Amino acid sequence: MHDLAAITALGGSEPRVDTVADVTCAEVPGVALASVAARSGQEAKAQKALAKLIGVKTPDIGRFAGDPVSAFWTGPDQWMVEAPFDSHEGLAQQVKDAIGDAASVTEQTDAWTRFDLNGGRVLAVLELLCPLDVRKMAEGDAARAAIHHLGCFVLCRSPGSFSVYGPRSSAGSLHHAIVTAMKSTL
Amino acid sequence: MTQVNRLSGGLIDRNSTLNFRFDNRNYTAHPGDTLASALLANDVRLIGRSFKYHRPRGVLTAGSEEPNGIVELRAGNRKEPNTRATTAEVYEGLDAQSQNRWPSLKFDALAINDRFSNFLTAGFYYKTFMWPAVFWEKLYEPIIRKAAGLGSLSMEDDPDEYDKGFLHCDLLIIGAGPAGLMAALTAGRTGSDVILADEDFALGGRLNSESFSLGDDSASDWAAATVAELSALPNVRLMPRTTVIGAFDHGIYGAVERTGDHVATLPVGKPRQILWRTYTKRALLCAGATERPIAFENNDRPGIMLASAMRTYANRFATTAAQRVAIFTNNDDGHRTASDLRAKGVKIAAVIDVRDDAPINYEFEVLKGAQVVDTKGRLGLTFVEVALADGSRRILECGALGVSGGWNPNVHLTCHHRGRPVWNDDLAAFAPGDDLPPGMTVAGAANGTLSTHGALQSGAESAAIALDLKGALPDLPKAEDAPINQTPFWYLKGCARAWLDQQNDVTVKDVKLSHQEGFRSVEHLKRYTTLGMATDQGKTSNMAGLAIMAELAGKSIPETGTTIFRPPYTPVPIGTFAGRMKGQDFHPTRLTPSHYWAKERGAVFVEVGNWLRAQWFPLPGETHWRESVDREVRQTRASVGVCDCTTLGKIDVQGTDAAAFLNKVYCNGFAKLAIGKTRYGLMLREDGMAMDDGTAARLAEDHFVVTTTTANAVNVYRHMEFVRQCLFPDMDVQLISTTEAWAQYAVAGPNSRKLLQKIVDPEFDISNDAFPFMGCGSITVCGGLRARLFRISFSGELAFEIAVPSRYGDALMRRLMQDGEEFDVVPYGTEALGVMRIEKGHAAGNELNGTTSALNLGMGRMVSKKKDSIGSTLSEREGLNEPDALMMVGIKPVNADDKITAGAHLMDASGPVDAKHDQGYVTSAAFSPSLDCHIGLAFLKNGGARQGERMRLVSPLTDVNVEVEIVSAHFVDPEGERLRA
Amino acid sequence: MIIPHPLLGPRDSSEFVYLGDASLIDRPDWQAEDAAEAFHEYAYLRDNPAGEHRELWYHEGGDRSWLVVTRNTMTHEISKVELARDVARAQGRSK
Amino acid sequence: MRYSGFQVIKQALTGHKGWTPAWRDPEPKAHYDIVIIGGGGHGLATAHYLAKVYGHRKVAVIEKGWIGGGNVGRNTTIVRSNYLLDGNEPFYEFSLKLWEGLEQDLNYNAMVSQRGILNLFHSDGQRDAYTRRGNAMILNGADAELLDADQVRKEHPYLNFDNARFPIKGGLAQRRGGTVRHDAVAWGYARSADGYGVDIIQNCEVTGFRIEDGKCLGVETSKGFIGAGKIGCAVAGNSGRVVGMAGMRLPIESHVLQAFVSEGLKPVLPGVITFGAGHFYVSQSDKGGLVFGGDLDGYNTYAQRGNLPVVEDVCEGGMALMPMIGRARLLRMWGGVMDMSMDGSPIIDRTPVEGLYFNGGWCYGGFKATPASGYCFAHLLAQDEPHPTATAYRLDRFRTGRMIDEKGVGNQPNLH
Repeated sequence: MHDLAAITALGGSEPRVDTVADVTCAEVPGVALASVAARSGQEAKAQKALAKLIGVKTPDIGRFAGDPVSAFWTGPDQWMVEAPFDSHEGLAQQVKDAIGDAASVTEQTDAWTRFDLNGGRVLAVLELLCPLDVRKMAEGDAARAAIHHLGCFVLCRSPGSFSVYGPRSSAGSLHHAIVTAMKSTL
Repeated sequence: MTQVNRLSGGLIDRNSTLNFRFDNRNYTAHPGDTLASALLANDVRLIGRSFKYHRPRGVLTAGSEEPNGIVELRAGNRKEPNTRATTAEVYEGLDAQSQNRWPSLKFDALAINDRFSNFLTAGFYYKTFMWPAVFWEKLYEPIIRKAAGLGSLSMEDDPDEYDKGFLHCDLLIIGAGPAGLMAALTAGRTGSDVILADEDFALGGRLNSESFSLGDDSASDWAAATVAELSALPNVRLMPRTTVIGAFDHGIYGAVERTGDHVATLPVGKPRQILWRTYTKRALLCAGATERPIAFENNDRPGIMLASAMRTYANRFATTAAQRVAIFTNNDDGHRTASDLRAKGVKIAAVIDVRDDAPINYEFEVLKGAQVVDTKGRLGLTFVEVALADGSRRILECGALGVSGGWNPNVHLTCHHRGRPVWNDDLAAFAPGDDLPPGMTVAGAANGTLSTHGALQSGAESAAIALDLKGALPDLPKAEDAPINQTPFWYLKGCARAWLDQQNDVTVKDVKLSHQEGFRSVEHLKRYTTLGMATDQGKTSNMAGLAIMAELAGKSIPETGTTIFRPPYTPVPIGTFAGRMKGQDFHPTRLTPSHYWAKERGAVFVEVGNWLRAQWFPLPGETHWRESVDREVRQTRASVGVCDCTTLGKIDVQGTDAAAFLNKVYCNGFAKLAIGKTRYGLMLREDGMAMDDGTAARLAEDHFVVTTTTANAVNVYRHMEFVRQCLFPDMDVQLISTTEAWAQYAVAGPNSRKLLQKIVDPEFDISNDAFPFMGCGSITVCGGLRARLFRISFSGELAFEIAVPSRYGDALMRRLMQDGEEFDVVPYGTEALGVMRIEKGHAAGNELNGTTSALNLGMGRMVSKKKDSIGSTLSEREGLNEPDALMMVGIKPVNADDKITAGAHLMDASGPVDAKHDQGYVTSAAFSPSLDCHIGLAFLKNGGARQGERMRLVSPLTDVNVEVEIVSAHFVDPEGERLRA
Repeated sequence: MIIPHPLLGPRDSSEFVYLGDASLIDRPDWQAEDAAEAFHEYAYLRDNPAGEHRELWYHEGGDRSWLVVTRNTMTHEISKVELARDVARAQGRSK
Repeated sequence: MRYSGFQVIKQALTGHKGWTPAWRDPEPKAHYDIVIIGGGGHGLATAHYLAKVYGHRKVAVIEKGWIGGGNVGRNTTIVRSNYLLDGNEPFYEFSLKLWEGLEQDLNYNAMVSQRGILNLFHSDGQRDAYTRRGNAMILNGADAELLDADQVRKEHPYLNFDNARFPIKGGLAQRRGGTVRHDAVAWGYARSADGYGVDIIQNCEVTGFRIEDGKCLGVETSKGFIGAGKIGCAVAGNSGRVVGMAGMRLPIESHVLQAFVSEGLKPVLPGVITFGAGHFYVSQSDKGGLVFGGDLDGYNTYAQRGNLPVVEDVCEGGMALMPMIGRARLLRMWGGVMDMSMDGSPIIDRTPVEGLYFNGGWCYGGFKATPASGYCFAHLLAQDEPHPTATAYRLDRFRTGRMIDEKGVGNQPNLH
């Protein structure tokens, strides 16, 4: 086992948690990511293998599915696979082994930073952040959206509970935007 | 000071009293008052001065269409110029100042302009101030500029926060008057998602201004009850203090919510205003109508206002401009104002009605077929002169005159897609046309349905149609349904100084002159006279101007033209459109994986696009950046240096056609690149110019990692997706950015291999034989951490780039510094990076400036003729291949102490120095610690053949004129022995 | 503006990057006799119609699909949106 | 009638009865030596110089609406000659010199106000590029000054120096740049041309060209056929539409550029300022309004209106650069249709159709070019060869690879 210590996207050794009134924004570094893009002509095969990996049918457009390994749709015949970091640090390789030549797989774990938003006024907060009709988002919905000029993914875990994935290098700006919106809705 | 003009009743809260200041005098008001109503209650009629003649001004209206009653609200860095007193809510401690006057509102020196008004007619300035020529800028213009403008900015940063948000609904209802409320009720009860927005702080529109009843309730009570029901519906969002400012494409409406303008101070973090980008399937415009004045001599005195505004002040705000008032009208509505005021105990001098058949009234005198011909009162109305039907004159004493010239539907938003309103004879006004913005319908007075019953009904019906609702509509309360009864009357024949645009001082005379001089189209009229260009955008003046022009041209009004409107409906603070994106938050900031470590080291950072990169790492005692940079270069070339190059774009290219794909996007060949090897690639635009360069490393038969420059990462990725999806859709290739996933560091210098060998796990041999120049591969470091190693060099030294997952980047950098101590390792920043690449003659951003071809860059031969690649065909055009084409060269000063300036131009050693003799220009320059002099890269005509030539380097902009020698761009290790070592 | 994405439904145009006339899909054959002139017309000459216009938009802030949008340049009305990849294939482009 | 201070006083004392129309409103004649399509700034200027400099009096300007209703009536009024490339700089410097003598030339006060223009830079790369540009300007006989951050701060203390995301590192100033009362330019040229006998025919729309064996004989219009020896087309955003009637495709796309004006304010800005790290440029009009703008909306359009994202983008730039304008209110927004060329530079040239000449591709640089554009187009029409300062503006430069690409973004009009 290597001896290099990791830091979170916000630069801490421990994940950051902010609470404003009843809304909580929690940094979530404990997730591994890998992108899957079907090779041309092998879309069906790739879907099948991915379904096997996440244990459920591959998610449709704008959806995510699976547990503990899950996937969300990112583009035509493209998905992002999510898994717990501790058990799946080598996720890309594991996915590649599972899917083989049916798809191109790329490690994305540290390309993104994740913030989980929970609480009563979370919809009011998201309303200030992104153009998505968040009040209409149901459990299992996943959508790309620009937040503070940053390309993000917004996943609805359950009503009132969302995950936001944003580019890791801009974690500070994204976090600042979220917390500012939280205060704004007070 | 007591509120002498306070009347009974109204929608103000008399249980609490608010203190406010105007022009440094204290007054009192009640919650529910606007600044205008409060000032009138305190018998203050004079509020401002006009733009050009500095004529005394009072309030004309009771709403956002106000041209006259504008003030500077608040003080210090929150000073807010040109704020309408008629919409500003009074709060405890409100402080307002009159504007555009000196030394005081009552005694304004520039009121002298009024005396010279005959010389200052429309467009006079186009005809004079031309001689002598210099006087315009030296004398005339400064005077004009000083006099111009209305309120003043604080010149300090706006301390308030602004926000932006996004709303979605099935039906956006704009305006909460009778039509809007009824529409909301109709739609809301069916469960549709409804947003009801109104610019007023009290929902209800005219219902709050009228004395009649709806069913068994007073109009305002009915409004309140309806609002109460709506606010209980979860699917209805009520948005008072929210102005829908514009109708944009595809059902997007801009709405500005004033969340903090009605309070003295905001809690930290709360926005003053929010811009809501509202997405709606259908929109229903219920914006009501605006009463219009009549033009007659001196119709602009404080105390002269719209009759409907007078009624609003009496019924809603329980105040009047004076205890004795007269009404001048061409329609029945004016009579309603008279009886409402009389009911509140205000004396009615008379109702002057231009119609011979005007209705009689036993409560007050009605002068039929009469006209107001002039008025008196310097700072406020004292009496009006009336021409009676029999031609005789009569003087009426009054402190206020209500004018009612009929109503204009508020069609503004229907014009935002350049739609044109159509003329309606019954109204003698323009009503919405057929070419509305898609998805918009119009109801109530905005659609020309002026009666309350008509508004309620059309609101309900329009909502039902918009949402395609089945079933019965809600019952309508019984309401007045009076027909329109008016005789169009725009201005008094023969009047001259009769105001149309009261803020910009445009009079009937100016319109006549505009016509006389041939400025007869609406656009020419507006631009020549400035009619309708003031802060009210002519809401109360455009129609009369148009009507007069029509009469002069002997045409009908619709023949003469229409007045169309542009966003925003009312002016919006610039800060509101910016929201949070200001100061440090203007753009997101991207941090590299080694950022926190670099900060500890005291690095100086520089913005590179959105990235913050370490520019250099000063050591204690270093006083000038050059010391740090020179040291970083020397130490790297002498031993080993480390630089964070994560910001370079990285694109993962996979698929069975990956190599064929790269063959298309790069002008040089990639098909034969061996696995485990890296190759430099030059990417052209289709027009043959260099777009970007970088390296492609082949990790497997079907897997490449491509790098781009930091600046072009996004564009190159977009371009590659274009080539993949649009040009070669059947290629089996997949792309994804991995820029942020990996922390990538350049480890450069003769000892770079030794340093890396300390962290690369032993099973990986990185010796020169096993891992030669341009090699690449996946490895592990520090005991099993997955990593990638590339043997590429930007510095010209033996060098590697090593990449690990970003979260470990910080630790890896610390480890490299620690393990590198024995080699005296140095971290280097973008400055040293730049110096070393110039010493090596590598093109970068300054050379890849979008106007340079492969030929210019000295890479002409790289463009393969054996294959098709983007840009190859157009790169062969004659103009891009002329014999004296610019070629990249190196330059050195002949006198070693001379400095080379980037941006300087090259001229022949002797001969004239001008554009005609321009030979080229310097793109990059630096002091080279290795050569111990300044050096530069330049593009020089036919530069390939001019090595050894002496030339003159000139930069007249910075007073540089030195002799230079043209040399090879490869200043350091031209044979490239070091990087192969 | 709102672009009705064939896969994702209505999306704000600010998520997209505009390129230009969809004729940019029809890249000429580099080996053709008239390649030079064909590339000149391809790269530089435009119909620039006042009315229906087929144009390329890239969903950069979304699923990274290139789209061919048929939009009226007088009214901005969008009558059709297709995946550029399908259009390219339909026009005979392959590898 | 000659305009002067004396005239203004005389008329004031005699009830303004003597003012006559600034230009006649004639019916079209059957034939003219030269017909100019487009009664905008460029078309009217062309007529003025044709008559005054080249002695052509049998000239008509035909305009489908009202003169000056196009971009000359809807721009941000900036004039400057701060260009980089040899193909451009001499032309724009010629234009600036013509601006400097315009009032006397036209006997009309267009309020040419040389209050200076300042292009801010925020990185070393930008400074190097501006240095090269400033040198090119000086070498071409124009004026330029490089200011460091302290000098900029001294002149513009209200800019954001202390909390800037992209700190101001300096600026390139052209003191002779400034603003002009845009409408007056159209009116002044029209009045002058009319005085030389040029017919200005409004509400006359071109519906087609009469072309016989490769030669253009005249234009079909809503007021009938008008014969012409030569026809000059100067219709900016409508270039594609009009020239299309002659069967030509152009290296031009039509895009919308939005512009904005604030409520009237007491003077705060001395000159023109452009932000180098965002899309924002601003000046203050003599009436007190802040006149500002930014980037194109970016999509092909002929609709003279834009959308919210660009409005927000521009105001974000404004607030980032000068946070003092947060409480100034945006009063009006409008859009102009720009004839965006493939290299960002204009075209003044013959066309393949004999007798038909083209002037267009001005992108958003059209207003400042008005005098030189008119002068050079008149020169081309009168002498059948390009004016010395406009030799690079050839229609075939894209075929030959001689683009004039100031920004270096290639054949994508919306990036210029």
